Amino acid sequence: MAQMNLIHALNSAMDVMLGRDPAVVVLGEDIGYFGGVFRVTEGLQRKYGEHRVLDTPIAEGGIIAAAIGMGVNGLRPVAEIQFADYIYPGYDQIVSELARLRYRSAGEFFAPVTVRTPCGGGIRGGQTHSQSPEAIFAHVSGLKVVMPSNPYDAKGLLIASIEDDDPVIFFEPKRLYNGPFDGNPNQAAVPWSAHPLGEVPEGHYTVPIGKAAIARAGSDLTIVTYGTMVHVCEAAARGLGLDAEIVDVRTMVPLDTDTICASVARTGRCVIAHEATRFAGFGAELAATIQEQCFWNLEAPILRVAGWDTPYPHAFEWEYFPGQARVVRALRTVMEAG
Amino acid sequence: MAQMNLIHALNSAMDVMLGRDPAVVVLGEDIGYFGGVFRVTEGLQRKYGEHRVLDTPIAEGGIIAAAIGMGVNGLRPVAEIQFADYIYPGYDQIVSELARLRYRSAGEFFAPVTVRTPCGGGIRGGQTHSQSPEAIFAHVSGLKVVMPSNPYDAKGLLIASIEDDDPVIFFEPKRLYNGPFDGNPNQAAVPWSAHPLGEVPEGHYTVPIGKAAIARAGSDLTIVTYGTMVHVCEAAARGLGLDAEIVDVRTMVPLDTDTICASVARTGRCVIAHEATRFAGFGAELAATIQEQCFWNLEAPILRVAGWDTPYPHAFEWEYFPGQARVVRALRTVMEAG
Amino acid sequence: MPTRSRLHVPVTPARPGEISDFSWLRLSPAGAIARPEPGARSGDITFLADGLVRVLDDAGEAIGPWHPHLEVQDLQIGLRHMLLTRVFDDRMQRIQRSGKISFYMRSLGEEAVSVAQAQALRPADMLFPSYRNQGLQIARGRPLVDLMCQVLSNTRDMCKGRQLPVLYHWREGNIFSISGNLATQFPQAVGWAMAAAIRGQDAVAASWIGEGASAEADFHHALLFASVYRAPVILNVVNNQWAISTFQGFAGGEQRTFAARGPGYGIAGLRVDGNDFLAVHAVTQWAAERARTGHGPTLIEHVTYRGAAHSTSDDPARYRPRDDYQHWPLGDPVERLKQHLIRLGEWSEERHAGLSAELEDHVAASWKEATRFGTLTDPPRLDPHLMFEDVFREMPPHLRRQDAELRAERGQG
Amino acid sequence: MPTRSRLHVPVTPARPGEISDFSWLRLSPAGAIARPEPGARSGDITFLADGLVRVLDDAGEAIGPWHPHLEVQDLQIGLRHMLLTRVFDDRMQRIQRSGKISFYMRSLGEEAVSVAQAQALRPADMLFPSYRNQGLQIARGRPLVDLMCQVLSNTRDMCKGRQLPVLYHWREGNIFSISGNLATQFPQAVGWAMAAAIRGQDAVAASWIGEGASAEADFHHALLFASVYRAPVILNVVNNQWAISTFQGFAGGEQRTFAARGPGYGIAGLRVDGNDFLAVHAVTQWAAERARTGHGPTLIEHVTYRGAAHSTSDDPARYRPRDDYQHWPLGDPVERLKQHLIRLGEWSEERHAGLSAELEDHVAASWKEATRFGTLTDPPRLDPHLMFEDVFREMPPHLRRQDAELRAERGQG
Ligand SMILES: Cc1ncc(C[n+]2csc(CCOP(=O)(O)OP(=O)(O)O)c2C)c(N)n1
Ligand SMILES: Cc1ncc(C[n+]2csc(CCOP(=O)(O)OP(=O)(O)O)c2C)c(N)n1
Ligand SMILES: [Mg+2]
Ligand SMILES: [Mg+2]
Repeated sequence: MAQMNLIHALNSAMDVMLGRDPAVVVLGEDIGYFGGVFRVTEGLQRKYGEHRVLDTPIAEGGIIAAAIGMGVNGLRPVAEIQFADYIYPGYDQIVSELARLRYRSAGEFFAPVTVRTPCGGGIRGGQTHSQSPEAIFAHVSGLKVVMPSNPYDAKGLLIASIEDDDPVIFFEPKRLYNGPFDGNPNQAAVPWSAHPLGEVPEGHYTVPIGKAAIARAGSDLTIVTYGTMVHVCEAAARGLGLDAEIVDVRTMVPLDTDTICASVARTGRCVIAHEATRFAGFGAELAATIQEQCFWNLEAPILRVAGWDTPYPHAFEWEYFPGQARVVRALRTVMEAG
Repeated sequence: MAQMNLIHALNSAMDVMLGRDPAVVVLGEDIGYFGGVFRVTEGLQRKYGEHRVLDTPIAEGGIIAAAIGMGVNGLRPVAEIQFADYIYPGYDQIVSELARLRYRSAGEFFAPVTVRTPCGGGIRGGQTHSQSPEAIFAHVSGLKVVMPSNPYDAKGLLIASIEDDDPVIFFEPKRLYNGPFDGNPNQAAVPWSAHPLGEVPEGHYTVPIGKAAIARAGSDLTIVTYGTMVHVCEAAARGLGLDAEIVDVRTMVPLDTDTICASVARTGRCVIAHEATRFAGFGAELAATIQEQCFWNLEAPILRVAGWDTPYPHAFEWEYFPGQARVVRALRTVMEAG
Repeated sequence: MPTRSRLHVPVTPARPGEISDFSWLRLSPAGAIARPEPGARSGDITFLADGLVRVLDDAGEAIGPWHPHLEVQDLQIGLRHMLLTRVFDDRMQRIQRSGKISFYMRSLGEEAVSVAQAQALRPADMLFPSYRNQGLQIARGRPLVDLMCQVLSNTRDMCKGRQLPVLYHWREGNIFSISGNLATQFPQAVGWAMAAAIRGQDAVAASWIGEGASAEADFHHALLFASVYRAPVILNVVNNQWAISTFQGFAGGEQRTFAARGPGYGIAGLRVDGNDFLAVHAVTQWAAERARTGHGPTLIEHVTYRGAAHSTSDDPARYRPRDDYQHWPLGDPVERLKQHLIRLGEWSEERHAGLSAELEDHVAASWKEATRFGTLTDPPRLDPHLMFEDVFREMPPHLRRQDAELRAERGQG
Repeated sequence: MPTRSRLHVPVTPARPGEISDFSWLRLSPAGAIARPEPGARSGDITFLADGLVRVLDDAGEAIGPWHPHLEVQDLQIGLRHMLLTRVFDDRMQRIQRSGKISFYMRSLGEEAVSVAQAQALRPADMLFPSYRNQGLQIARGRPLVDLMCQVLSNTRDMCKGRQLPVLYHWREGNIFSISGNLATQFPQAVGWAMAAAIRGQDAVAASWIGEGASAEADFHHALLFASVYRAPVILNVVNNQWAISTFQGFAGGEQRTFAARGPGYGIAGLRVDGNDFLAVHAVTQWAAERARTGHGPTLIEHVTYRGAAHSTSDDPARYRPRDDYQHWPLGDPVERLKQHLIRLGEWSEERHAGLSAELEDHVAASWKEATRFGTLTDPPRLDPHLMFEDVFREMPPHLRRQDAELRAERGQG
């Protein structure tokens, strides 16, 4: 066991897999010699060479396409998109090709590509360094979609993703890279070493794709969330003195509806929270599914807490971000209803 | 008034606007000399010339980008993407640019682009000529998203879209081009001339963006749907002898939640239907919003009827398509619940 | 001197009712273009992008430095495969008219591109085709029945009913799955080739794209990545002059050849008479040797003509002169190879007629065999529940639920 | 002869701790490249894509056919604008360190590109810049206070707090809004130019992209559409050798110049010494005349060097020799124009020092003025409810609801 922040945990996952499996290659913009703009691939090229850890042209569409071709030829590429906000030029290759190749070739061809990309706000990145586009991938049949909320899960899920023969879009909430951010920018930063899930095994292990985690057991209501918002919601519920059950979704596809709905069926109340814009966001799928499966147990409408339906503005970061205040209002409303 | 099918109605909308406003230009693949693969732009180049109606290279990203630049320089471009399945190469320009230009420039620049594209299945087009990707546009702040279900609305909404200073993604359910398809492929095709909404004024008129329509008033339950599914749902409810209220959403963004929720609050039961894949589809947003706003009126869980979460398969078109049988099962379940 | 620019609109030389015009087409005589070493620096061989490599002259004689000196038997096999492609296409077209299949796309006039290239490459070389490369399948020996079952979406369809007709794949034959989305396979081929270089495989990748589709971003991605990593790949632009209704000028062919894009990216670019079996074979061999010896990618523009409609959904009489193909200056690839073989004394009109008849029979017999496994209208039919497989390697819970729902809907639940 | 290819990885000439090496850089002497007529056929002037247009020689003399013979006053204004850009950049960089702004990007060493080009174009010409073209704003007379207020996201921010620092726009100045997404503006500029041609406007568009960003699909879209419709546009690749940590070889610059992409698409491509004010001015004038007279687009590669870090978030010492810029063979654009003016007898070290001091004062005074409208840390602050405006022309109901929610959250409801 070692203390790792999210960056180290992700780096360790790739290090372990590059070491174990000669088919694993890592590619992306600035990820080789430089080690990535967030240093997630630091040291990997030095250790595994320029043919295993490749700097690429600035062409996200080309990166995904090349990774698909490599995957078809037996490699297991891990492609980094520098910011999730820049994944759109690769969207066609992801949606039309990566997601559909196994299907259209009846299983004869597939490309086991993992696409890693930092998402989310809270770093003063403005509208093009803060987006959370998970919903537009979750809607695409054939993709697995993952977002960890802590170093332990991050490493285990990334190894599971790399080993998975299906394509995985792996979102990294960048505001969590260095510590479990609770939504309050004015509070001193907390390091991962102060968090139990900052304890990470050095070697190989996996966290299964398709399983949600109970981040906190509780009985007053269920909060269904993922990524940075896990920590924001924990702090908000704590502040209210609520015994909330917090379900960390971890993988949007396949979605662990059993765990989620079992919790809501028990508590009868539910708040859903994510950083992404609200309208047609992933929270909509969660709410739609939960109301369908838990209708007779629900004592109050399910509320969604999310980013506003605007681009992510530079100057109003903390008015935009769905921080504790917004979560608290929803929790109160749901607890008071009925 | 004239009898028009959906193709004629759309053609007439562009004809009217090209005639009224010299800033309107139409561009896309095969749309000029040839008149488009579905003949929606037939005759327009002959009438308005090669500088108003432009054939383009096969590059959806380039088409959208060029349209944005034209829009910034005072034109009002109507860009056709030959099939919605091919819109993804233009997704970055739509999401990162078209949707955000007004916002990031604080209103100083904008591009009043309308993107027309045929969507939906039912024409044996297989997985790359049948998709319904409206959800991935509805989630993007800054885009208006429209899908008509009949010739009258199509013309009025397309004129409204072209006149709108905001970007509009305009989906055309291609299975409706020639007639109001009820989901039964074995039944003789019905022409639009047999439908009241096949009566279309020849000149200029608009149908407002942001307003849903009550396609059929009723009191047993509310069916919220759009596009081809409006007709499938009507037939299914009729077959069951249900007095269903059918809300034709018409514009996904901005969404007319008032009309939708007023109906559900009254009927207490709701089924949502669309052709797109179910998971994280637009139906999720509808269900999430309706359960939130109508919770205390609901007598049964809201059910979604949709395409399966697979690519659209060529050989199994009618097992894939959410036809009357699937709608009927949902209607029954919702009516029997509680 | 005008002080205002005016939007230029590419010129389409002849529309319906007009007389065909190919005077704009830049040709070189057979044998006129030099053949550099396959290892030549791309900067030193830019002339290849503007000329037109041709081996067969108008009399059917093979001449010049690109003459590949193939065995007669190989030429006869090439002729057979081109003719089989054509007979197969014609039959499928007729069958589509009859309603037994939903859609078809012919490669009339472009048979040399696929057949000669497949012959010039090795079986381990990986092919990333477009939808108009059925000749690759045929030249690599794919049983016609397999292709027909795909076109039928029947119980032996390699795609399990999931793809439109003609979007084949063949794993054992090293032919990649065809996408309905244009151009996407081009940079994937480059990625495959990069992996081959990383893994030290002695194989090259080849891909094909229409001149119309070369406008897509993926064309650029392919050239760029191939150039940067010097990938062992052959990138083919099949310039058949038309993209559905749109003339190649709209893809940028009016100002410069498509082959010239190559040198722009620092890779070899080469323009070849795509209806000349020998020339296509020769340049492919050259490009393959270039790739195999570590000298990187080649972009080949095949100058040819789409003799038929775009697909069975298309009617070219709406946008080009009905007899346009008859005026195409580069002739018919089957006819030209046939004349060459006759000139060599290795073929005759009688043998040709015999071969045609044999292939017609073969296609007819294959069709009979294929329809035993079902057609659009007749059983047996694929199990619709196959629809839920292969979305993922293992079916996740939500698809199992939907599968069950469909069973209920179909009264099987 | 190897029988297997090996993945080639572009070479970065010098890494930290190594000695700078620019021996690979292909230069032409000043005055060496011919100047064709601006209406020349693109196919006849491909030499422009491989050479390097230079006017100022090592001694500061202006020579050769591209000598633009500018008025002395224009040269002095050019020098002033370049120097102002630099002084502004330096000040903003220091201020970022102090925490008053969140982020900044300098253009050190690349000032000639923006300033000379803005000067060579007309006010009605529309500019589509990248984030390293602040010189365009300055040369077009934008008050520094406006730029500073944007960088501060304060109450006079032209972007109303919505954009990262340096992503300016200026409608009245005909300078387009800058996107955080690389390359997207390039084909938009072409669309703008197409509209200008459609509307018969006597204006051209110009756009700038980094050599790294030229790898994006939009670069290809821009070249293609510009070529097909012969759009009146000037497409500039600013090759400053680096894209964050990545050397230009990874964008394809190892095999061929970026200018050479132009001729590949049948458009004029021209490579210029980007640190030579006179050369940049001359080629821009040439390209503008070409565009205005209906001869279509030009791709210009500006060979320059990114003297500073990529941004305030970057530390180039991690990936290149600390003193790399000192070894750059094309020198410093400010210094070179200054020497030229001194040689003409129209400038002196004293006047230069005086100008520097004046500009420092101007920048300091502007900063003082700008901060009156608020900083990151000090009021006044923009109203956060501006966040909901301009998503659409009119605020739709769901945004009005969210606006109200935010008011409630902030205790204003
Ligand atoms: C991304 C995308 N855009 C548009 C289409 C529709 N489409 C199918 S084939 C075609 C024309 C392609 O022409 P070309 O590339 O020249 O190939 P050819 O048909 O001539 O072989 C078009 C526009 C598509 N399949 N994919
Ligand atoms: C689509 C996209 N991908 C990646 C980035 C991240 N990024 C910002 S600047 C940059 C380097 C650009 O280098 P270059 O184009 O050479 O311009 P320079 O910074 O040298 O002026 C990168 C990779 C981005 N902003 N947008
Ligand atoms: Mg073609
Ligand atoms: Mg650069």
